[in-house]
Amino acid sequence: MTMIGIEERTAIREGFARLLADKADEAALRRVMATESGHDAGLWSAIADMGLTALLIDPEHGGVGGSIVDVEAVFEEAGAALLAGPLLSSAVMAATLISASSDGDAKARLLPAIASGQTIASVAVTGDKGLWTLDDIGVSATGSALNGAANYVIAANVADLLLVVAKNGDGVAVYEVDPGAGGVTLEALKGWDSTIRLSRIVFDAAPATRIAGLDGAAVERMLDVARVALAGEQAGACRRIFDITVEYLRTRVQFGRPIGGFQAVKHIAADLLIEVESATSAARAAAQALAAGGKDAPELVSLAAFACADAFHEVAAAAIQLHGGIAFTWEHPAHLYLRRARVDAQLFGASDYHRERYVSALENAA
Amino acid sequence: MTMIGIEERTAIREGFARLLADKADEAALRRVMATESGHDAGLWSAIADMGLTALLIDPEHGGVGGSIVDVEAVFEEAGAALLAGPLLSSAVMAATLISASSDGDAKARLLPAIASGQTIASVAVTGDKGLWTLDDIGVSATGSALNGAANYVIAANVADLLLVVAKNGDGVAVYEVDPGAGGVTLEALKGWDSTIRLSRIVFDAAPATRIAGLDGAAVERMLDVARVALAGEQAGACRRIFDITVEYLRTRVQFGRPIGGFQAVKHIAADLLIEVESATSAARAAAQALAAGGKDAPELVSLAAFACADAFHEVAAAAIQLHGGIAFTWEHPAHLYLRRARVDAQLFGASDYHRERYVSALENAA
Amino acid sequence: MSSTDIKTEVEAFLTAHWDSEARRPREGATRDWMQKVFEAGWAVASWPREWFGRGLDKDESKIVLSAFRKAKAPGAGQDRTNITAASLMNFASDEDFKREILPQLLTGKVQICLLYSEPGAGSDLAAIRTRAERQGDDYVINGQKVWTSGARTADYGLLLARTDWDVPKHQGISFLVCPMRQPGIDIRPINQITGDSHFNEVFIDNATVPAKNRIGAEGEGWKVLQTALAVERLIMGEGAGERRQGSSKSNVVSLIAIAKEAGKLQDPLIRQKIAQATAYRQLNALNIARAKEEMAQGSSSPIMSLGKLAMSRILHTDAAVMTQILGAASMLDGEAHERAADVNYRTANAYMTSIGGGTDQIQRNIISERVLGLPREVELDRDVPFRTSRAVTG
Amino acid sequence: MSSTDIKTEVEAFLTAHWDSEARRPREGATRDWMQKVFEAGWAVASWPREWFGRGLDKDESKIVLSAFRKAKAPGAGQDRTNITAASLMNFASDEDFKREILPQLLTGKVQICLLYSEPGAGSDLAAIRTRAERQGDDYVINGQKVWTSGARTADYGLLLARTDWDVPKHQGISFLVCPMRQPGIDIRPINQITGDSHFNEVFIDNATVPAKNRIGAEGEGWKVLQTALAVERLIMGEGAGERRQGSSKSNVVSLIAIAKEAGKLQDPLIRQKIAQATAYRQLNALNIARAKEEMAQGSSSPIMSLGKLAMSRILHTDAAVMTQILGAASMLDGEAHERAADVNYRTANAYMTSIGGGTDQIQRNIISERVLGLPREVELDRDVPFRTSRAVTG
Repeated sequence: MTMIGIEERTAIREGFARLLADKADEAALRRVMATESGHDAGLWSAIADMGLTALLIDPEHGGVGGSIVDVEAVFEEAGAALLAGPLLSSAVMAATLISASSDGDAKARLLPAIASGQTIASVAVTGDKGLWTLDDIGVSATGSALNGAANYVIAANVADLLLVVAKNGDGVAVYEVDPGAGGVTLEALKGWDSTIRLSRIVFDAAPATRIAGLDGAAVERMLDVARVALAGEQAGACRRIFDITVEYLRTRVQFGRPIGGFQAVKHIAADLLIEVESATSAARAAAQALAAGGKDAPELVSLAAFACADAFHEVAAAAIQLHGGIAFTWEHPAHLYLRRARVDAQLFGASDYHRERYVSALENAA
Repeated sequence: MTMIGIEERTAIREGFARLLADKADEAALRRVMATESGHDAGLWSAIADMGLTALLIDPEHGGVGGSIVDVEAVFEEAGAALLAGPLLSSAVMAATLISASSDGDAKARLLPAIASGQTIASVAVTGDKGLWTLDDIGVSATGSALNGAANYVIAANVADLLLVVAKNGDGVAVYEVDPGAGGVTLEALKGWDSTIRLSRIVFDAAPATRIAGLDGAAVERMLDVARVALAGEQAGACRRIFDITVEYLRTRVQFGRPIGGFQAVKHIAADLLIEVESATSAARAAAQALAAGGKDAPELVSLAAFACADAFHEVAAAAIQLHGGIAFTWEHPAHLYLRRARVDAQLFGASDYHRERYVSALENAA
Repeated sequence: MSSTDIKTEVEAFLTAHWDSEARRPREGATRDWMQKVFEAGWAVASWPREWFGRGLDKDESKIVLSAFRKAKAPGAGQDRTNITAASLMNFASDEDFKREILPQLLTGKVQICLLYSEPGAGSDLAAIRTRAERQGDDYVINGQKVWTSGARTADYGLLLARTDWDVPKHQGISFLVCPMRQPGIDIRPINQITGDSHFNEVFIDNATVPAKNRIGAEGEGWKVLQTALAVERLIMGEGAGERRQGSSKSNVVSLIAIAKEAGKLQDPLIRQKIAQATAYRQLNALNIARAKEEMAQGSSSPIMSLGKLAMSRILHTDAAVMTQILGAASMLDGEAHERAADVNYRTANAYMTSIGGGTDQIQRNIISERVLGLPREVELDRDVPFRTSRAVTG
Repeated sequence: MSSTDIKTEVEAFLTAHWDSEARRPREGATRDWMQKVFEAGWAVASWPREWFGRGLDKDESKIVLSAFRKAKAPGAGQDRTNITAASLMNFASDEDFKREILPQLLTGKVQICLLYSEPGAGSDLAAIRTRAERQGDDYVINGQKVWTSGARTADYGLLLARTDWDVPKHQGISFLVCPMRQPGIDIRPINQITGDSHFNEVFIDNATVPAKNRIGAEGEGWKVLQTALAVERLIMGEGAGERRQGSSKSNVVSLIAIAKEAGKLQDPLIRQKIAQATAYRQLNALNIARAKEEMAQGSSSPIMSLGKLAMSRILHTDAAVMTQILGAASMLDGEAHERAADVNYRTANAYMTSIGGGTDQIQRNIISERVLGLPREVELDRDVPFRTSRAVTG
């Protein structure tokens, strides 16, 4: 559970929102989109200074001892602003994985620099199918050498440290890899959404150090944390593009009145509001359940995963339609939300997969 | 192909429409619904007098040598009026099956009376799963005795003649059974839609006569004919309840204007019109393809099966919503269409099955 | 009297007369208990002592309510929750009538039905055409009401009737408490598509209502109704979680169990649909829980307005998925086919939520206007004298 | 001249100058052929001889058209299909202008773009605020147009501009043929979300249009436009089958092939979605085929109005199903990821159909009003002088 109180969490969130409004508005985002790295180092420093890279790391290792509840709140703001960069991969995925290890040395060596933002870490999980399941791991470990390929690795292009999930005999283990080492080849993948940068990484007898105490279950738990952070991102993004759209409906006049006065448009907006509110509720409930370690956590994480993905996609797609021609132009932000929604809908498993997993969880609970 | 010309078909259809308006209006339908048999013998005679029971039977056996194209047209009218009774089971299913046999004796003995309407025949196909596939046949033949059960048999309660599809060694064969014979027990099934009567029939060493030359393929061809007739029924019913609804939208005044002037309502109606027109097109195209024996027949029959079922159900369900409270009353006809839509959506296989079959047909064509 | 004193007194009252373990009065029936609560002034603690209350302020009233809730005892807090009584208290002008009827209402001795909707006034409730004409000390009522539940057992009907036809529709309506047991009132059950007859048509032919039974001034009936409805929405919102959960006991279906029973739980298509249907329900529950939390922290929550529309989708989706699971068996009905009969009922009954009490379309209007602040629907007849509006002229 | 004579003459003309096997002129380029067709009067056979035609009646015109179609030769039938030319012929008043421009239009020597939409006048096209002010023999134009394709290569723009601000919006618009190559016209490409730039913004700053270039009377521009659009809809309807099929060559995707390639053709969920997406497309094709058959038999068909709305669903559904098939690969883009790039493009480009040329919402208005006869949308500004309407006052 978190060491951060409700009021403190609100303060962190509001501070982050101000930071984003100040340094990561749409113009800044478009500048980052145009860079090769997709990463704003100045913004990253500011984020780290706020302690947001340290949320999931315990105080012993330079962190603030927060929980996924805090992360979810922060990611609602990140989503609203379509924040680019390595926050999810480094501060959530890598921090969760290393923190879960029994490897005191690795923790002492790696966590403080991740907490301070000095080290940017990235986690390679899935193989070329992009399923993010233990069945779809494309890297194998032999002794301290890795071979194979990991795909769709988030923000690996700016990472100082790679954590690689690899098959190891019958099981799964996690390895620390220097992205600059020999035998590691990064291919930056061109994506439709340039606010998230993905890479495919090929390992050819790449030197690696195993991090002790991390097995398949630990990887799955890390993925669930990542899913809830992503759900928060989706809920926040979904709400922001909805708000932008409703504001447009209130002000755009056609046929002598705001187009939000036309009943068909009003009704679409009312239906979308249910999706927006449901996404927020689902993301937060999943965070609470995961933090509490309750038996309902698998159910609520799966629910949040597909409900938030679907809601964000539906709202972002409808936003373009409701704006009409103006949103068909590159300069309008609506398509940026649709792009992100399409990527987010695939990360860590698509909705059909999560619906299936949700039913399994319901079965287990029945 | 049909021996009936376009103009003649139009005349038949229009004559049938007049007959239905005269003798099978809503009040008459409600009277039939309240009877034990669900069958109006007087109406049946009139239908037979028009030659509609003879459509699919060749002139040699007292029929008029029409085709499924004619049947589809007739069933659009039948569907619009929610016609109750054995037209589908006797004049379509039984007539198709016997006509396809190589059994000259059976044809000479049975077809003329089916053509004249004197004999009402019913076809027992599916087992208790209600799948209408050759995997789901619940009756087995040993010599000339049948054992097992057939389910969801249409209008068997008024049938003078049963045709029973049964497993016969490795294959499938069709048997002629007297419903009054020993070893035949009919259980009338209570249904939500009392305009269609279904029975479960148990055979306990029931005496049966095999009709020569009918195998599994013949049964499947008969089912495709029945599906297209049903698609016509759905298309016709869908259009009628849509027309009733649009008329209500034009005349029902709330807030000082016809409710059809409210944009959200208008837009629902516009979307439904696509479904109505698509259902008509699909049913007719399937009939044409089946009559022509073209390679695209399996594809178009499957398409019509799910497109018409879904369209009818969607339009009937929306009709209640668009009418509001009045359609929540028993006295309003809207729920009768929803009831029929729910039954029609299951007969001869549900939409998921037909979508699957449609993709298989597309694969074969690819 | 201090807060502590109130707490002591109400707790002593509860301890003396209510068995909170068994959830029943220590002596007598529930109606005796209600009488005791009423006489002690706890039923409407915020009302003045001369009007059956205790004259408590808001915070003090909360103390009373908490104590009753803790003991799981009914009867307190009716100053808010008994909307009929509150409307009478706040808007009725005749003292004698109030003194006569309020005790009966607050002790649950009389039953009330709603005479609101008419064949021509459904979504557009203000278009009612039932007329109330003043004759001496009475109103003479003529017209037809529909969708009245409990009409047969009700002592009174809350009646919306038109007293002025020459002003716009919202301004000519009066709100009357109409005695139901009189010759001019003919009640006929409505046959629903579910097979039930929960509702009635009420034909009113020269029935009379004493003028003193009017709540609010003549022509002010619409305003009185809106006030009552606003309170009702607030209360419904606050209680939605519990109420839904309560009523959902019989309402919630385990699609998993039905699929298992039908041998289709391993069908991947069915599993996807079960997931989506269950998700709609669970998301709505999570929304309501979050809204209650937000309201407990003092902020208002827009989410409460979404519940009815969301429930409509939940119920229709449940029925659709159950139908798909049952397959051909969904064609059946009756006692011998329990699952089929259940899904048929649900299929039809879902319209009770998507049509009754404001259609989904009206709900979407409300949400988009009140929550999202989008412009109101254009109302062509808003400022037209009712007599000349299309509701009358057709 | 008898029908037989016409047939003989046109067939002789075609045989002499057109190679129907190779589908090209026997001599010269297509533009030479178009010139020949024009000079022979076949381009606009129903127009009078003094106006470049042959003065044929409807049936005779059909003979010409059939012969051209049979030979697969272009250029005939422009009296209906060249809407710009037809509008000019029917509504332009200046003879000199018509004599100057019509031959160029009918021989394809000039290109035309449409200066209709504006930032403030999209769905509500009649709310345009580009102003045309008469100064001597010219109009001086100021304003901004958007969504103009082909602006850079066009010789003329068909311009909707407001000439009178003191009448309701539909009554103050004039329709002008605006020369595009002049200093006051600044063309800037619009960057689309697809990555394309098919459209332009056109900024007009004191550009001039000779008054003789006006089509229809001053203030009658809206009527001229409506006539042109009605013809366009009719022609589009008639040709929808072919055109769709034609353009769909590049448009239609084989979801089956993509699923097979992705190794997901056996996934039952994917199969269901492929079925539904393919069905939408096939049903639309069947609808159009049926409508054409009905129209060939002389009855009008409402179905043609549905095609654009149906196509919008088809395109969005195709993109969604393709995305699902591709899975994680749908996150990619660029030449190295051809399938992903294709589905991304389709995802964005589908809005071209659901927004462009009248949004789905506008299409549903049209269908419900024109086909189903439901009441028109309430138009608050219909009878208000444009100057005082919200389009101007905000």
